[in-house]
Amino acid sequence: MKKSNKPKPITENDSRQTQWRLLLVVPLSALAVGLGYAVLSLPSQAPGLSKHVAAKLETSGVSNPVTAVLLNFRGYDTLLELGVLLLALLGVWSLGAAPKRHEPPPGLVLELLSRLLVPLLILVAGYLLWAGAGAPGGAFQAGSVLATAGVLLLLAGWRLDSRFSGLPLRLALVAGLGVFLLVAVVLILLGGRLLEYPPSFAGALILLIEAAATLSIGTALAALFLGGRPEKGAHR
Amino acid sequence: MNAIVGVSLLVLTPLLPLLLAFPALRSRLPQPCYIALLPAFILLLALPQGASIDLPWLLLGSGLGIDSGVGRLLLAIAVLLWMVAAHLLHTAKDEPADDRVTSYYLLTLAGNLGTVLATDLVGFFTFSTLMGYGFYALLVVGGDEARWRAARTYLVVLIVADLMLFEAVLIAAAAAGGLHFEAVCQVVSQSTSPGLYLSMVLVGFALKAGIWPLHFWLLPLFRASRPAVALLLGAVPIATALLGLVRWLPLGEISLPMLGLIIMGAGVAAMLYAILAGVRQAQLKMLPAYAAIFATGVFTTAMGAGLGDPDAWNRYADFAYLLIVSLGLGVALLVVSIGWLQARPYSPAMPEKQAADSAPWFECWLGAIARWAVQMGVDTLPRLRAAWLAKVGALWQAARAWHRALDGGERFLQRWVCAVTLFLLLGIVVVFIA
Amino acid sequence: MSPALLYALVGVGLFTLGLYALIVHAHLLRKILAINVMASGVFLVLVALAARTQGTPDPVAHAMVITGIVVAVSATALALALMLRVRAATGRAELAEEPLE
Amino acid sequence: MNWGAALPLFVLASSLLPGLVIFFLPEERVAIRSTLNLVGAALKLVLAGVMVWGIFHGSHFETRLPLLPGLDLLLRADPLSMLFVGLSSILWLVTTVYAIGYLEGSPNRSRFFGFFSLCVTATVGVALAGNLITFLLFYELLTLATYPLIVHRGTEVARRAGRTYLIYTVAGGTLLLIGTVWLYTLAGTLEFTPRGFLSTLDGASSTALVIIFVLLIAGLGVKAALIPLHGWLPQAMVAPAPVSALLHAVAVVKAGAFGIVRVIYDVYGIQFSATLGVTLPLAIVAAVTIIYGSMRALFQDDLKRRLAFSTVSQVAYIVLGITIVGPIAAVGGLVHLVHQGVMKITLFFCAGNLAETLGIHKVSEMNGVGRRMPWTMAAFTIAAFGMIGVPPLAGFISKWYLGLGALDAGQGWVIFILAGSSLLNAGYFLPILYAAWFKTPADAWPAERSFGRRETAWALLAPPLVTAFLTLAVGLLASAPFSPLQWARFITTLEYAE
Amino acid sequence: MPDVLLSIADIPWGVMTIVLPLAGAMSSFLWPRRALPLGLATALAIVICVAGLGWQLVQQGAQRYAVGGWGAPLGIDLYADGLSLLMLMMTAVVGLGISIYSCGYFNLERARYFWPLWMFLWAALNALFLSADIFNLYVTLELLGLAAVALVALAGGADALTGAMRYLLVSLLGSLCYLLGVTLLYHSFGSVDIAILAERVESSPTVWAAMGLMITGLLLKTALFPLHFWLPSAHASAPAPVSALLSALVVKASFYILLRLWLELFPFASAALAQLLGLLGAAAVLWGGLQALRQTQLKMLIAYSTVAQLGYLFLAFPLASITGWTGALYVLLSHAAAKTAMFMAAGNILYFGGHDRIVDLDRVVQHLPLTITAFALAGISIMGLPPSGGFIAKWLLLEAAILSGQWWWGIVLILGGLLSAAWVFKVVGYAFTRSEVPHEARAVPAAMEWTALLMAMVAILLGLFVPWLLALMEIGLPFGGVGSAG
Repeated sequence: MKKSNKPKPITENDSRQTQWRLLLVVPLSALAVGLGYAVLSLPSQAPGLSKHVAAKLETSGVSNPVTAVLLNFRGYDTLLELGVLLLALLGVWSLGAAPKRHEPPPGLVLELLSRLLVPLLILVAGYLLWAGAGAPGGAFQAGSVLATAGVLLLLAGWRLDSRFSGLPLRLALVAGLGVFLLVAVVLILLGGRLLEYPPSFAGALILLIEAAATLSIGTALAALFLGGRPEKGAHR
Repeated sequence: MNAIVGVSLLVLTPLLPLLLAFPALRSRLPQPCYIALLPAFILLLALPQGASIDLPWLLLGSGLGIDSGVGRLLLAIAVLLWMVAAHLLHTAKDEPADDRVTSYYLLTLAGNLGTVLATDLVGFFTFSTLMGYGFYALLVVGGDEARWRAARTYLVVLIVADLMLFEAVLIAAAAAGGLHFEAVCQVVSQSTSPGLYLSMVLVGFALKAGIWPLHFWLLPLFRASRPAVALLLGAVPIATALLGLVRWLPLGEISLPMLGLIIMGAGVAAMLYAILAGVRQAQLKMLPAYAAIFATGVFTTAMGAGLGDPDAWNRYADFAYLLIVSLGLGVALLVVSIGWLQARPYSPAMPEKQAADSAPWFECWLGAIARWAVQMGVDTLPRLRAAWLAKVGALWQAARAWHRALDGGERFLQRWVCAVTLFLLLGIVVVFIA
Repeated sequence: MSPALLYALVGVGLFTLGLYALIVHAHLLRKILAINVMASGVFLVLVALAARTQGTPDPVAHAMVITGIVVAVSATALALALMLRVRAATGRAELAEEPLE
Repeated sequence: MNWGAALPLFVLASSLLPGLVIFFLPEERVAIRSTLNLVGAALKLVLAGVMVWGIFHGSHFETRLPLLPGLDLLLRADPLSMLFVGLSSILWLVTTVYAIGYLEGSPNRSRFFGFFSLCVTATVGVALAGNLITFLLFYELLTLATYPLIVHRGTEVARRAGRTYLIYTVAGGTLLLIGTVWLYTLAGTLEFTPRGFLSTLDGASSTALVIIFVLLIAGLGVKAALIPLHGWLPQAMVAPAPVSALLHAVAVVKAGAFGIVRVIYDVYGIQFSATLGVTLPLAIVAAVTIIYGSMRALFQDDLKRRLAFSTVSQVAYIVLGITIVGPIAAVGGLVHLVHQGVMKITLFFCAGNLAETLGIHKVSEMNGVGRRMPWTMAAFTIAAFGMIGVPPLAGFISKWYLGLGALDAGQGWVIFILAGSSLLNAGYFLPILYAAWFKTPADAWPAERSFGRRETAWALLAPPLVTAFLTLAVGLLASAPFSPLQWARFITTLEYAE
Repeated sequence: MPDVLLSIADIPWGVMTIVLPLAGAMSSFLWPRRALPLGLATALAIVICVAGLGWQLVQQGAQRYAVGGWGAPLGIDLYADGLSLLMLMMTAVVGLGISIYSCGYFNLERARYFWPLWMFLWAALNALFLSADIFNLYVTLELLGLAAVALVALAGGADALTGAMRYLLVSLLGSLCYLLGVTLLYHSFGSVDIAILAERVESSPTVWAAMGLMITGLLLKTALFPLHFWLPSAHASAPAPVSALLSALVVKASFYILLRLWLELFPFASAALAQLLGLLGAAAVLWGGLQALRQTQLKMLIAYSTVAQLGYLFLAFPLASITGWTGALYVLLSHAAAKTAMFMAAGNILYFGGHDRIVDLDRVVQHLPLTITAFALAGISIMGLPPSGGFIAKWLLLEAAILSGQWWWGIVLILGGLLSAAWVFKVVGYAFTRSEVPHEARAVPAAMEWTALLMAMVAILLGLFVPWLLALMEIGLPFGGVGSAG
């Protein structure tokens, strides 16, 4: 493997690229025009699926159409997508331990603020999760809010206790996908199809799945923020 | 009963020598050379009325046979000669016969007897070839440079002659269904254009018999070979060749005056040459050679006459055989007597000069072929092939330009900007092509 | 021209701009950002065109966008982490322009 | 179970299975390996005999396995294929004995014998192939299985030879493939049928058919070492003697020649190819090859190279015999398929003996070797005379029928080709014999190994003697029933039966 | 609950092939110490499920499965026909082989991440091959891409990381283009279900744009020349099993989507486009072959041959006949097996001698007879010599080319075969050269050598069981027409 590690002088690099920029504008604009034309030539009336959704909404267990689509009609997508999230985290962890960053100990403001905000954020997350059934909101929104709490803690220098950084953390991460999958399989075993909720239970099941998902999403995003596998026992 | 005996004897006559030729098989026997002659001898004594056997499974359907008349005569002569030769071989003071000589002797013997007994072209051809190569070995074995040279000439003659005869046999077989002498002769005599066959046969056997002017190989051989071999030389190749002529040519059935004249002319010339050269010849030892040439000349004349005038031939046909016989006998006597006259031991060392000038034009001819072959064979094609191989085989080691091109291409592609630009262009093309 | 289409066109523009940036910038962080811009462009088109239905806008498109966003976020996170490692390994946050032989 | 359907498979398996087992045998298990080989070879011989007998009495042996929709993996025993099967199974047995003796104590023997058995399997497969795609399959398998044997020695020369071999054969196989597919798209079938299946096609595509013919023949000509595709053969002589003997003298080149016969007889049909006008050019190519190969052989001092070039020349006889359109010449060509194999394998065995026992590789080192190794040289002599075409040996019969057929078909020029080649054969064989028998031996051989009383190991001595005897026998008993000649007649009667 | 117990006939095997690897991924992530047994168990289970699905399809023909019971257009459908079945089987076989191989290959530290990632990738593949919904396909594509990238990066080191980075950017770009295409299609026809779209779609500027975007995006992911720039570095620098599954499976996934869309959604695609694809394929065959021939590193060589082999797949587009498609599919299958074997062999060689410089191969190869045998057998299939899957593929494509009168594609095919023959023998030749014992050598676990050999055998056997495979492929007539690919 012979490979030159020395970085090129930036100027030469740029000069090479300036030529390209000039060349690029033409095809790019052509592409833009083409795509724009394609968009404009769409029928003005969308043959969307809102009617179907509206028709099936009451049997879906939730009253918010987006949540219904997300967790019921196209729940399969969501399941896989939770997988994507977990996968990304796995990938980040597989790259190695989180880089050590030694920032100065956070000031008093951040200290207090975090102590104040975190519970509030968790509360908000809970509300969003609950509201998702009927109004805009849901697992993802809640999860991201939860994640911000986590990030805030991390910025404030908190680290997960080594007692929790092992299996418990992994459990929390897996929970969303796990519960989702479990429900799906159990439904199959009960003679239904994959993710075919019995209408009577649909609401409860969806809420259960969403709760687990929220937890996982929040943890995962926060863990991703670390940029690596959490090293053991760094606790303040 | 009688038939079985006859058949077995017939088969054994050539077969026994052939078997005995293997050293392992005769290691116990006292006098293999004589024992090998036994079946033929018995055949002569026991079967005055002759016998014949047909062997359809042998070769291309062959057979052996002997008639009461000429066949017996020839066989008798052959046996006689071979006995003498065997005697000479074993009593030769200068060159005691070692194992190999015996083997070659027996091989040649088998071939010779076979030719006498053969009833069809292929059989005759086979045995004569066996005889030829065996005799070559007999000539060469344990010899010196001069003998090798002479023998090599003989070998070339042999090969060429055999080739011609082979062609002749082919032509005959293509024309006639069977291969028996009678059938072939009939067909040839009836065919409109026997020229090719006749010429092939004539030239082929003339070569083998050393008929003037194709005698060039004869002299050096006589000069170089030991008495026993010289004796056989007269009997084996020459006599057999003449026999072949008689057997293969439709003599007495076809009339070709012109060819007959030519042949007669050749015969006469041969006789004259033999006389003159023989007289001029100082060496006593060479006399048999000229005698042989003379005799063949006589025979040729007769044959020419026969070709010219069939009836004459039919009348005097038997004399032809007599002639052959006498030739064999005469040469044999000459050789023996000379060998006896020459009190001084035979000196193998010959004057190199004579050996050299006896080197015939055949060798130059071979050389010419060889040079030509070198020209076309060794030079042109392999060079082409080598060039081609170089192209194909070493394409990647050799072609630097390709390397640079490929390198450049790959680097160009790996550069992100270019790559994605390509992607973009492709996308646009696809968008607008569709 | 309805606002939906306008937004959609803006989305297309974002997509193209992101592509342009992706091409011209060597630094990995910029490339990653460019990808994100492209992604936002696509989502914008997706969600904007959903408004063409009368009454409530098409919820399916919204769901798709949410899914897409999560995927994009995850991918971006992985990309950033990877970029850090590349920088640590090669000493620069750019892709080798020479072929790796 | 149905024996008719199973026998061809058994014939294949009798060499395939031992080969596969042998691959995994550790190097030092000589006994097991040898027994496996010999048992397999003997078994194959027996099975082949059974099939010959069966076919002669009109029973059919045919195995069909679906390969592609509309295309089967078809193994079928017809007289022509049995000619080749018989040849290769007999010679395999002999060569196995020889190889065991030859490679005694040399490394990588398991590999060698494994691939050796694979080669024979491929050869028999080529022989039994009932349609062109099956033929192609085994033909390529033969290429692959031969390559390791050529490079077996592992020297630089060997690798170069191997590369050359591959360049030629892979290219040839590719041409064959193109031709085959094209043919399939035209005819819709590839199954060998007596007197061909193309004559029924409309004449409109005759140019296409000619092109396909050229493709196929070129692909096969590589292995048959027709000029100018013969370049690999002399180089392949770096392989161990058994390889040169069985494969390059018999299996590989014969596979090519056999394929040409198949294409002309059972794909195109002799009459149809004659009407297409493709036979005469091919005959001329063969003639040129005959002469040229002999020419080159004249000037090789390396014994094996000389033999290799003589192979080039001799194998072309087969093609010549086929392309002289006529039943008699066909007999000559077909019978030469066997005869040349027997004679040439003898010669290679003897060459191997000389190399193994005395370290002789060059003709110029052979002076007087006849006294040191009389039996070996006797065998060599017989085979050499056979090659020259001296009666009553095998070569004579072939040449006889070739010549006769040429006259019969009114192509007299062939006679002169035959005569010339005989002359040249004599030109490059007789000096060897002369030197071996009559010249005085050099004081010391290059690298002599002593084998006690015997002139060499029995395993090395017996095979050439056997094959030399065969050379004599097939010539002498040519007219006996079940002789190769009779079998060839049998085949041609089928092909020319109108 | 009417019947709690399901009879074997109506177990949704297809769904299981998706659920199982996901479960396996999670469990092996939760208990990294038991990752290996968990992974192996899952692999076996998946194979069984695929077999079950195959049996189901043979019994009942092509199947459509409405997830959540809603059905298209509202819900997501899974669709299994012969094509997807073959892809699943290929994935199962290769996946099983790779799972066994990895047991010996990875140390504990790497294994604890390899297994969950690999299971995710497997799940993504199965989901992709079963999906009938273009948006769902997008999600699976992303899942696939991220898993693949993470696996490449698993090797560590500058090359692997750079390769992974480039790969990630490319795959994101590709899937974004694809997604934009999906968007346009959805908004012009109001569904993302392939079947429904196939009914509604008609030629319009929007559809063209969508097609262009999707095809280019997928081409980028399939690494068709000249968009292969990312592939060699990624595939060559990854760990051997990963390279194997990248070459064998991942690139094929995007090709599979392309094939589906081409066959079902874009029947009106102009012939010019088909010719263009064929042209690029031809270029890929030649370029990849040439590049492979002049590589000095074994894995790099194999990676370039992947580029070439992918080119073959696109030769089928201009031919556009059932025979042609079958041929392409056969290239796909046999290449999967053969290339897996090759990368495994290369992995063994690296593992044993610590390098894969081709010129120094002899000292290694001598001691790994099984490995080199595997390589040689795989090579036979790659260069398309009989008897092997590669040969059948070559045969079918050649036949299709001649039948359609476009013989020049046949010539490309032949040249490609010769090129690959050249490099295969260039490598194999070293197996026979004498050489001294290597200084540093590490014993290769038997499992690794044997799996390589077995995969190679699969590639060979593919050439002998054609009719059965073709019969499977004709379930649901993915290529339209009346079955028989004769």
